Amino acid sequence: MSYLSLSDKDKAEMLARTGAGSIADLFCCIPEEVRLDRPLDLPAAQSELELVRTVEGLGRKNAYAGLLSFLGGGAYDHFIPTVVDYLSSRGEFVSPYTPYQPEVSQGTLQVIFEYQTLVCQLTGLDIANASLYDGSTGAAEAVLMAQRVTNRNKVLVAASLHPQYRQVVRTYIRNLGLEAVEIGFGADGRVDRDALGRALDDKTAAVIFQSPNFFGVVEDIQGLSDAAHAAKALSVAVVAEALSLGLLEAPGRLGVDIVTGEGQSLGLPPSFGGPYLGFMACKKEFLRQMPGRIAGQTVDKEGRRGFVLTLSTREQHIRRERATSNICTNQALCALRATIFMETLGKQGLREMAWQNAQKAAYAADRLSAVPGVKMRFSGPFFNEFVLDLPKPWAAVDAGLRAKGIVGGYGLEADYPGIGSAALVCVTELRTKDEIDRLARALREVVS
Amino acid sequence: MSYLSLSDKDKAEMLARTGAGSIADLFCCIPEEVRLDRPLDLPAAQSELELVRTVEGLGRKNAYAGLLSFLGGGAYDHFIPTVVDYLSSRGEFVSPYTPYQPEVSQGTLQVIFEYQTLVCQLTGLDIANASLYDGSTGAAEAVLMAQRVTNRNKVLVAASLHPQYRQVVRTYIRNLGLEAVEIGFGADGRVDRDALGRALDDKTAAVIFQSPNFFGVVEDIQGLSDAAHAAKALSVAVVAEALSLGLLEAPGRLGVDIVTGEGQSLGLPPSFGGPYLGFMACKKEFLRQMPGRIAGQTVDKEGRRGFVLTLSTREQHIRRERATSNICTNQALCALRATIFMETLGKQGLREMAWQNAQKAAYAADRLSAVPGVKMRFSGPFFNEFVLDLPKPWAAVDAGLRAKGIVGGYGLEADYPGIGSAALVCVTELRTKDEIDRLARALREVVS
Amino acid sequence: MIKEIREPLIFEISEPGKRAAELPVLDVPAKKDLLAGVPLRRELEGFPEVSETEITRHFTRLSQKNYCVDMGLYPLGSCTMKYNPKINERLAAHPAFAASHPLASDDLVQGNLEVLKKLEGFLCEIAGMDAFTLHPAAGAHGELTGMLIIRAALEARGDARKHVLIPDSAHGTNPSSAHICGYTVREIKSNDKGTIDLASLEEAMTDEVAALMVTNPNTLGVFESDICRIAEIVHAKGGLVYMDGANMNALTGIVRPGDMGVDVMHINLHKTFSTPHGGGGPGSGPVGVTKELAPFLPVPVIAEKGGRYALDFDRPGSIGRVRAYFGNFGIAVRALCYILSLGPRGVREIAEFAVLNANYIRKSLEGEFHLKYTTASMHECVFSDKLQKEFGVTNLDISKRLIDYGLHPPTMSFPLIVHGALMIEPTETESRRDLDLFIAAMKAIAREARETPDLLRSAPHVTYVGRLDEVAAAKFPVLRWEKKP
Amino acid sequence: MIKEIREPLIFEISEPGKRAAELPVLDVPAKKDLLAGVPLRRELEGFPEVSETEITRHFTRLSQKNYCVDMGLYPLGSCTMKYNPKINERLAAHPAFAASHPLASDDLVQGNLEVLKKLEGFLCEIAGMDAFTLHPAAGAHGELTGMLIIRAALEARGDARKHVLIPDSAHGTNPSSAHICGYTVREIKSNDKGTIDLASLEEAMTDEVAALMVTNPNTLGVFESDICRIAEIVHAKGGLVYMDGANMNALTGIVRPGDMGVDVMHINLHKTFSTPHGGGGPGSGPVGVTKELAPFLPVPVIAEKGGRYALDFDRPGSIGRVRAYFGNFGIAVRALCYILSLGPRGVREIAEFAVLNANYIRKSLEGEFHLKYTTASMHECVFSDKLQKEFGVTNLDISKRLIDYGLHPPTMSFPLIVHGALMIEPTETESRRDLDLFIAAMKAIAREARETPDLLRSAPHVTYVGRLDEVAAAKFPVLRWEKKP
Ligand SMILES: Cc1ncc(COP(=O)(O)O)c(C=O)c1O
Ligand SMILES: Cc1ncc(COP(=O)(O)O)c(C=O)c1O
Repeated sequence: MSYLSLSDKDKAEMLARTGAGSIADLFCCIPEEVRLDRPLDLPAAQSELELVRTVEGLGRKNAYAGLLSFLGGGAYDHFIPTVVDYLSSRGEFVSPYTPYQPEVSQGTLQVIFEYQTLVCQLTGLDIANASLYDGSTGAAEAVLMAQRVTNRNKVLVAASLHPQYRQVVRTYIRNLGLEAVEIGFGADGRVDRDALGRALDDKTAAVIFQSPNFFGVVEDIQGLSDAAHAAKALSVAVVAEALSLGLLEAPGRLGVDIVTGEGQSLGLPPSFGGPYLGFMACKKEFLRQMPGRIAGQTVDKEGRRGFVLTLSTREQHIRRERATSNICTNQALCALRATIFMETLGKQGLREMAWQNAQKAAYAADRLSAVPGVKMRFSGPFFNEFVLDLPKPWAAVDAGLRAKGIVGGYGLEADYPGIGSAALVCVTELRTKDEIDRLARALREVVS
Repeated sequence: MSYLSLSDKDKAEMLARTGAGSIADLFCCIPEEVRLDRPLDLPAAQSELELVRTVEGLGRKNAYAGLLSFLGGGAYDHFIPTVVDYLSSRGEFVSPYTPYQPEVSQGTLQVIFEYQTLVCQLTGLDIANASLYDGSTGAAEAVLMAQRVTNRNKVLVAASLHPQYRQVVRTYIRNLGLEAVEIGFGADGRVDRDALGRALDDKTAAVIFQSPNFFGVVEDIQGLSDAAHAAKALSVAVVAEALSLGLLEAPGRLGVDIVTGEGQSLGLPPSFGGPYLGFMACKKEFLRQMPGRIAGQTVDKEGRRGFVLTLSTREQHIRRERATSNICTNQALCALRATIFMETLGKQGLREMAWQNAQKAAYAADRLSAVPGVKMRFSGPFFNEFVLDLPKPWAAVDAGLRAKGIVGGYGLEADYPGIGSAALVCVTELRTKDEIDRLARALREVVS
Repeated sequence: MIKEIREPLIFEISEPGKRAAELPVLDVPAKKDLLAGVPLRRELEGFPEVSETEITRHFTRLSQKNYCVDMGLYPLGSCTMKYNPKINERLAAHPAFAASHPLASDDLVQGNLEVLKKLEGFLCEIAGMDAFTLHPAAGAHGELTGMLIIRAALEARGDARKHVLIPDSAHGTNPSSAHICGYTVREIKSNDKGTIDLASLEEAMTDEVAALMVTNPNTLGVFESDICRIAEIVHAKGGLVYMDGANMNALTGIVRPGDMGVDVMHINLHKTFSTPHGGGGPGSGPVGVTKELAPFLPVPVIAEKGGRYALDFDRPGSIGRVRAYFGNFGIAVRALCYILSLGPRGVREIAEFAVLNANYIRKSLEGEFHLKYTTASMHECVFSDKLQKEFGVTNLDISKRLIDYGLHPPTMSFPLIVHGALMIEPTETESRRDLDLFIAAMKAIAREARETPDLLRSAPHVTYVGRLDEVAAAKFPVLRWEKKP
Repeated sequence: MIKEIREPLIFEISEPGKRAAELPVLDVPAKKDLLAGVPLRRELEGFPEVSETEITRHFTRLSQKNYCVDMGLYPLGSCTMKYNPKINERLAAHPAFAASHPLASDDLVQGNLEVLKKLEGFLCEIAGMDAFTLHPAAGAHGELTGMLIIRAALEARGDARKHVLIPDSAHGTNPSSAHICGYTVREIKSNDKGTIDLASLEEAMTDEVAALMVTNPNTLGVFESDICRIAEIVHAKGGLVYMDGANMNALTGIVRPGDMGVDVMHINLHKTFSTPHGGGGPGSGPVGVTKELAPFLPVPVIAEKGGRYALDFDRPGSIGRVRAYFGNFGIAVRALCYILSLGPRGVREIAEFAVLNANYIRKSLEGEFHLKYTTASMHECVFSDKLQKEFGVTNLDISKRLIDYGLHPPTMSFPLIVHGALMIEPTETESRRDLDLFIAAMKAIAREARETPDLLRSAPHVTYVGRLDEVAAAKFPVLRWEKKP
C-alpha cells in the first residue's frame, strides 16, 4: 500500500518542472559509490487487509491478553471513558505538530494550558510543564534540575524509587559530576530516615523519593521534605501512580519542591510501557530551571485571550547546549488524553476512582495475607499495591497461578536481590471482588 | 450514568425563572389520573464500565462470531478500509440532522451530492436519491413509483427476488389496489421468460427482478427490460449485492428504468441486518416521482457553488398525503459511509474487489461441486454466491459443518418450499483459499 | 482577498492511477472465462481515483463545514437533537454485533435476539404498551407499520373503514403514511389552545373513520390534556387511536401512552433514546400496541422461552414483513445502552429536564418573540416572526442570523398552523451556559431586527457560502456531477 | 458585531455536582480507617465538574481551532509532516498490544517482543547499521543515547575525550544532548554551499574530539556530499561519527548512513515512518550503531533464539537504561505497520517523492523568494525573506499571511545560518493540487509583499485570534488558570 498522492502524469510534469531528467538525477549530489544499488531487503508491500492479518497475528502471540492480571509497578490498568478515546483520536489533535504557530494551534495550546493547570492542582505546586517523556526520564530531569538550582552535586535516591527509574537517573547523571547515593527502606517499607539523616549534607542537591513508592507504600512526605530542607536540599517527589493524587494530600502541600512522575494512569493504556506521560511541577521560583515546553496565556491586539508557547529561552532551540533539557518532541497527545481523562472524571470521579483503588487493594491485602504462609512484607500504609512475602519461591507461585489463568504480581528478587520470595500485587478499580477472591483462592491452592 | 448538564443550582434557578414551583408543576397539564405514580420498572442505572460488561456479555452470547461463515443472501462480509470507520465517526458527520440549513450543512450536502453521482455512475442512470431505508423497502418504493409513473396496477415480481424483499413489497402494496404476480425461474436460475411473457399485459406497471438474483445468478437484464418495454411496462432492477456493479454492466445501460437495491456491501458491516442503505436511481423523466430526499447544486449571491436539498415538493413535509413517499429520516450516515468507501476503493479498487468476489466464488463452486453427491443447482452465470444441491438434508449438513466451526451457507427450503436440500453459499474477497478449501474438505466429510 | 475555502468535489481532484486502497493479490487460480456471456463493464466510468491523504483531507474538510450537536445547542424542534453518548457508538460497533449476519440461525445469535427482546420490554414499560416491534427503520416507517396494524385489526373485525383523522398541526409523515395504508385523510382543526377541538373531533368521528392519529405532546409542544376523552370518543365509534410518539421526550417516566387510551404508537429511538441523527439518519421507529393488536405485528416476532430466543413466523394475523431482517439493529443496540445507562430515574429525568429547559427558553424569550399559543409548553415551544415582520424580518432571516452567533437555527415554518414558526426544542442534555448563549443570541437578534434589519436579511455572514438560491436549484436541477465535455 | 467564537477554559464552565463519568459502586466492604495516619486531601480543589456533553463540545470546538495534516499541506521544515495512515492508529490501539503490561514476563508478550525485534531489523536494513535500540522516546533522546554510547565506547578505549563538533546549521537538540553527555560543543562553520567545510573540520578534529554530530541531509536540505571524506577525517583522529537522522526521509532506499561511515545515528520514527505528531509528540528516536558499538547499547536488548524472544540484561558494557520499560512501544507498532505497508519499493519512494516534491516547490518559488544556498535540495528547501525585507515584510509576516490562505506556515528562522529563514518540507504524501495551492499562495504573497505589505503585517485575518503578544506572555507569565478570588 502506497500513500503517495501523485499520478504518473503528475510525476512526469513535476519532474520536468524541476529540470531533472529522472528521479535518479534528483539524487546526483549523493556520491555514486555509496548509493544503494539494490532494493532494500524488506518484506513485500502489504495491503491493509494483509497488514491487519499480519499484525493481529503478532498480537495473538501475546498470551498476556487472556489472563487476569494484578501487575502494577509503574503501569496501571485503569478505566478509560470512551469519550477520551473518541476525542483524542480526532485528526485535529492527532496530526498537527508542536504549536509553533499559535493562531492555528489554539486548540492544542489551550489544552496544554488546561493540562498545566490540572497538574498544578493535582500536585499542589505553582507551575507545570507541557510534558516529559515518562516518569523515569522525569525523575532524571528533576535531578538535573535540582543540581542547577542548588549548584550541588550529590543526590540521595530512595531505594524504594522504581528500580528502572533509578537506573535511568544513573544513566543521565553519569557524566555530569553528580553522585547518587541510595537510601534504603525500613520494615514499614518507607525510606530509612536514619540512613537519610546520615547521608544528608551540604553537598546534597536533593532527596528524591517516590510516593506511593515502588512497594506501594505511602511515604511520610512532610518528614522527608523537612529533612531535605534542613540540609538546604530540595525535596523531589516522584509519583509513578498519578491516580493516587486523587486521594492523597498534594505533595506540594507537604513541602515538596519538585514533583515529577508518570501520568499513564490518567487515560493511557499500559501499551507495553509507552507512549506514556512524564509530568513535572515545581515551585514558581524554579521556573527558569524547568525543562520542557510551557504554554502561557496572553492576548492579541484586540485583547482577545489566546495561548502561546512561552519562556522558550530555557529550551534547546534557543539556548542550545545551555538549555535546561535537550527535550524537543514531547508526549503532547498523551497530555491531551490525560487532560480529557481528568476533566471527564472530574473532581468527584477522580477522587472516587482513587478511593476505590485504595479500598480494593486493602480488601485484597486482607484476603491474600489471610492465606496461610503469606504475609504482608511491609507495615506502612499503601495505596493500590502492596508486597507479599510468600512461603514458596516466587517462580513456583507465579507458575502455579499462571496455570490458573492469573498473573498474580511482580516478583521483586531481580530488582531487590536478597529480598526473598516477595511479590508486588496491584489492585485497581477494574478488578472486581470476584477476581480478587479468585486470586486468593488460587494463591491458597498454590502455596499449600 | 446521567447525561444531564445542569447542576442543582442551575436547576433551582432555572425553575424559578419558569415560574413553576417544582418540576412536577411543569407537568400540570397532564391529567393527574393518568400520570405514572411509580418509578419505571427498568434495571438500575449503570455506569459506563457496568454497561460495557453487560453489553459485551450479550455480545458473547452470539456464537456466530467465532465461526467461518459463507452466508450471503443480501448481507455481505466485505473488507472496509479503516479510513471509512475513522472519517464516518467524526462528530460533525454523526451528530447533525438533515441539512435543512444549507449554510451550516455543506459537508453533509456535498457528501450527498457526491453519493448521488456515484450511484448514478454505478447504475448507469441519470438521477439518484439521497437514500432509502434498505433494499427491501427500496423494492417496495420502486413498485409504488412504477404504479405512479404508469398508472397501471399490476406488477410482475421475480420469484428469484430476495424472499424477504418480496414479502415487504407485498406488505406495502396491499392496500393500494396493486396486484403482484410472481414469476418463477428456470433451470439456469434465471427468470422464466415464458412465464414472464404470459403474464405481461397492458395492466402491467413493472417487471421487478433482482440481479444477481437471490440465487447469485446474473439475470439477462437486457432481455427482461426489452420484454417489459414491449408491454410498455417499466423494467425495475433490484441489486441486493451492490458490489456486483463494480464488474457487471450498469443496469441503466441494459434498458432498466429504475434501479434500487441494498448498499450494505459498500462499507457497512452486516450488523444483523441494519442499519443498511437503500439506494435508488432512475431515468430523469421519472424525477418527479422519485421518493426520498435529493440534493442539488446551486450558487449563493456571490456565485459560490453550494448544495441544497431540492425538489422537496415531492416530499411528505410539503405534499403530505400526496407525497411520493412517507420517508423522512433516511439512512444518511450509511450513505456517507458508502460514499467514503466507494471513493476510497475508487475506480480500480471497486472493480478489483468485485472481480475477486467472482473469482473466489467460481473457485469455491468448482471445489464444492467436486464433492461427491454435491451439485450446482443452477446453470446460470453467478457473481459471488451460488446454490448447491446436497445429497443429505440441509439441517444435517449444516449441523455437521457447524460442528467443524463453519457456517456453510443458507438453507433454501423455508423460503422455497419444495426446492429440496439446497443451500446458498457466498464467497467474498475476505474468504481465503485456505478457508474455501477447508469448507470443501468439511463438506466432503459431512456428506460422505 | 482572503482565499475562499472551497472544497472541490472528489471527482474534480481525481487523477488516473491514484489509489487509496489495495487488496491482497487474488489467492485462487484466476479464471479467464469468468462470467462468460454476461455483459461486463469495461471500467467504472467517472469513478474517482485519489490517495488516502486526499480522502482523509476531503472528508475532514467537508466535516468542518457542518454544524453538529457535538459543537453546541441544536434546537431543531421536533427533532430532539440531544447529546449522543460515545460509549453507545463503540458498543454498537463491537464486532460481536457488527459482524453478525442476519441470516444466521437463531442459536448463533442469541445475544442479538436478547438485545432486541430486552429493548422491546423496556419500551413496553416506558410506553405502557403490551408489545413492541423493532422492525420499522424510522418514525415514518413506524407510522406505516402502525396504521397497517390498525387496518388489519379493523379488517379482522370485518371493515377496514375509509378515513383517518389527523390534526392540522401534524407532521407530514402522518397523512403520507395513512395514505399508503389506503386511507383518505380528514384534517381536524386545532382550537385556540393549539389542541384538538373535541367538538370537531366528535363531529368528524364517524363509523367510516378507522383511526385518529394524534401527536402528544403535539407539534406545538402542547400536551393534549383531553387525551383520555379523545380516546373515548374514537373508541366509542369503533375507531382506534394511533399516537405519533415522536415527542416521547416530554413524557418518559411521567405518563405512558398506554395508560391514556392509545392503541398503537411509534417511538423515534433516534430522538428519545439518543441515537445520533447522522446527518439525516439512520433512525428507528419501533411500534407499540395493546394486547388486542399484538397478533397483527409484523413478522418475525421474537419469542422467548426459558432464556432462549427464537424467531416466530407463525403469526397468521400479521401484516407481514415491513423490512428485511430485523430493522436497524445497530440503532437498537444504542437505545438499549442508553436506557441501561439512565435507569428508571434517568429515564424520568429525560422528560423533566427537557421540559424545564424548554420552559426556561420560553420564559426568557417571551415578549421578544411572538407566541401564538400560550398554552403550557412541554419539551418545545413555537415562537413566530410576527413581531419582527413589521421590520421586514422573517423567521428565515432570524434563523440565518443565529448562524452568525455560532448556533443552529430552530425548525422553521412548522407546524403549518403557526405562520413564520420558529420551533425550539433544546432537549435535556444542554447546559445552562449553552441555553443562555442561545437566549442571549435570540435577544440580540430581536434587537437587531429593530435596529439593523439588513444585517439579518443578509445573514449568515460567517459561513463558507451565503444563502443559496433554492429556487434555481429546483428549477434547473443539477443533481450529480458530470465530466465536463 | 459577529460573535467571537471563544472557547472558555473548562474551569470556567464548571459547576458543582456535574459529572461526565461514573464508576460502579464499590463491590468490596469499605474500610473506614483506610490509610489511617496518611494525610489525605479533602477535595481536588479547582478540578472541573462538567457533563459528557460539555466535555465533547469543549474538545470538539478546541480541535476545530487547530490546523493539521488531515486538513492540508503542513510544510513545517525539519518536521516531516507527512500523512499518517489511519490503519496504523487502529492496530496500535488493538487491545492485544494496548492492554499488555510492561512488567509481564517475556513468555507472555512474545508478540510485543517480535514487533520490536522485527522493527529493529527493518531499521538496520534501511539505515545500514548493525544494531538498533528502540528505547529512546524521541529524536533528542536518541541523540543523548547515541552520544552516551560514543562516550562509553571511547571510555572503554581509555579516553572519553572532551569535545563534540557540531555544524552551525545543526538542530538545537544536538549541542544540548552532547552537553548532557559531559562534552563541550565546538561549532563548525558551514561553507558557502551550506555544508561542512572540510578544512575547518580538519583543523577542529583533534584527538580531544570525541565525535562529530552531522545531520545529513543537513537542516538546509543539502546532502553532505563529502560525507565519506568527513568520516575519514573524524575516524583518522580516533573520533566517531554521529549522524542526526531526522532527515532520513530524503534517503530511504537511496543511500544508507551505515554505508557512509556513520558509527551511530538516530531516526525519528514519527517523521520518516509516519507516526502522527500529536500536537508535539509522542515520537520515538531509535538509535542504530555499528557492530563495534553494539555492546554499549542500553538495556534491555531483545534477544531472539529459534523464534522465541527474551530480554537480555547481561550487557556489561551497556550505558544502562535510558527509559523505563521499552520506549514508546505504541509508536514502534505504527512504524512497523508503515514499513510493512510500503515494502521495499514504497520505502524507496518515500525519498524519491519527498525530494521531487521539495524540488518542485523550490523551482516554482525561485525568484519570488531568496535562496541563500543554491546547492541542490533534497527533501526540503530553505528560502528567506531577503527579497521582501525591502518592503518591510519579514518571514513572520509571510508565515502569518499563509494562514489566511488556509495553509500552515513553514518552519521559521531555522536553521540559524539563514537569516529570516522559511524552511519548507512538503513530504512525499502530498498531492500535486496541494503543492500547487501552496505555491500559488506563496506567489500571491510575494506579490502582496510588494503591493499591499500592510496586509501581511496585520495577518492572519481569518483566525479566532490574531497575532498574540508573546513578549507579554514571557514577561508576565500566566501559566495556569486560577480561580478568581
Ligand atoms: C412529530 C413527528 N412525527 C413523525 C416524524 C417522522 O419520523 P422519522 O423522521 O423518524 O421518519 C417526525 C420526525 O421527523 C416528527 O417530528
Ligand atoms: C534535525 C533535527 N534533529 C533533531 C530533532 C529532535 O528530534 P525530536 O523532536 O524527536 O526530539 C529534530 C526535530 O525536531 C530535528 O529536526
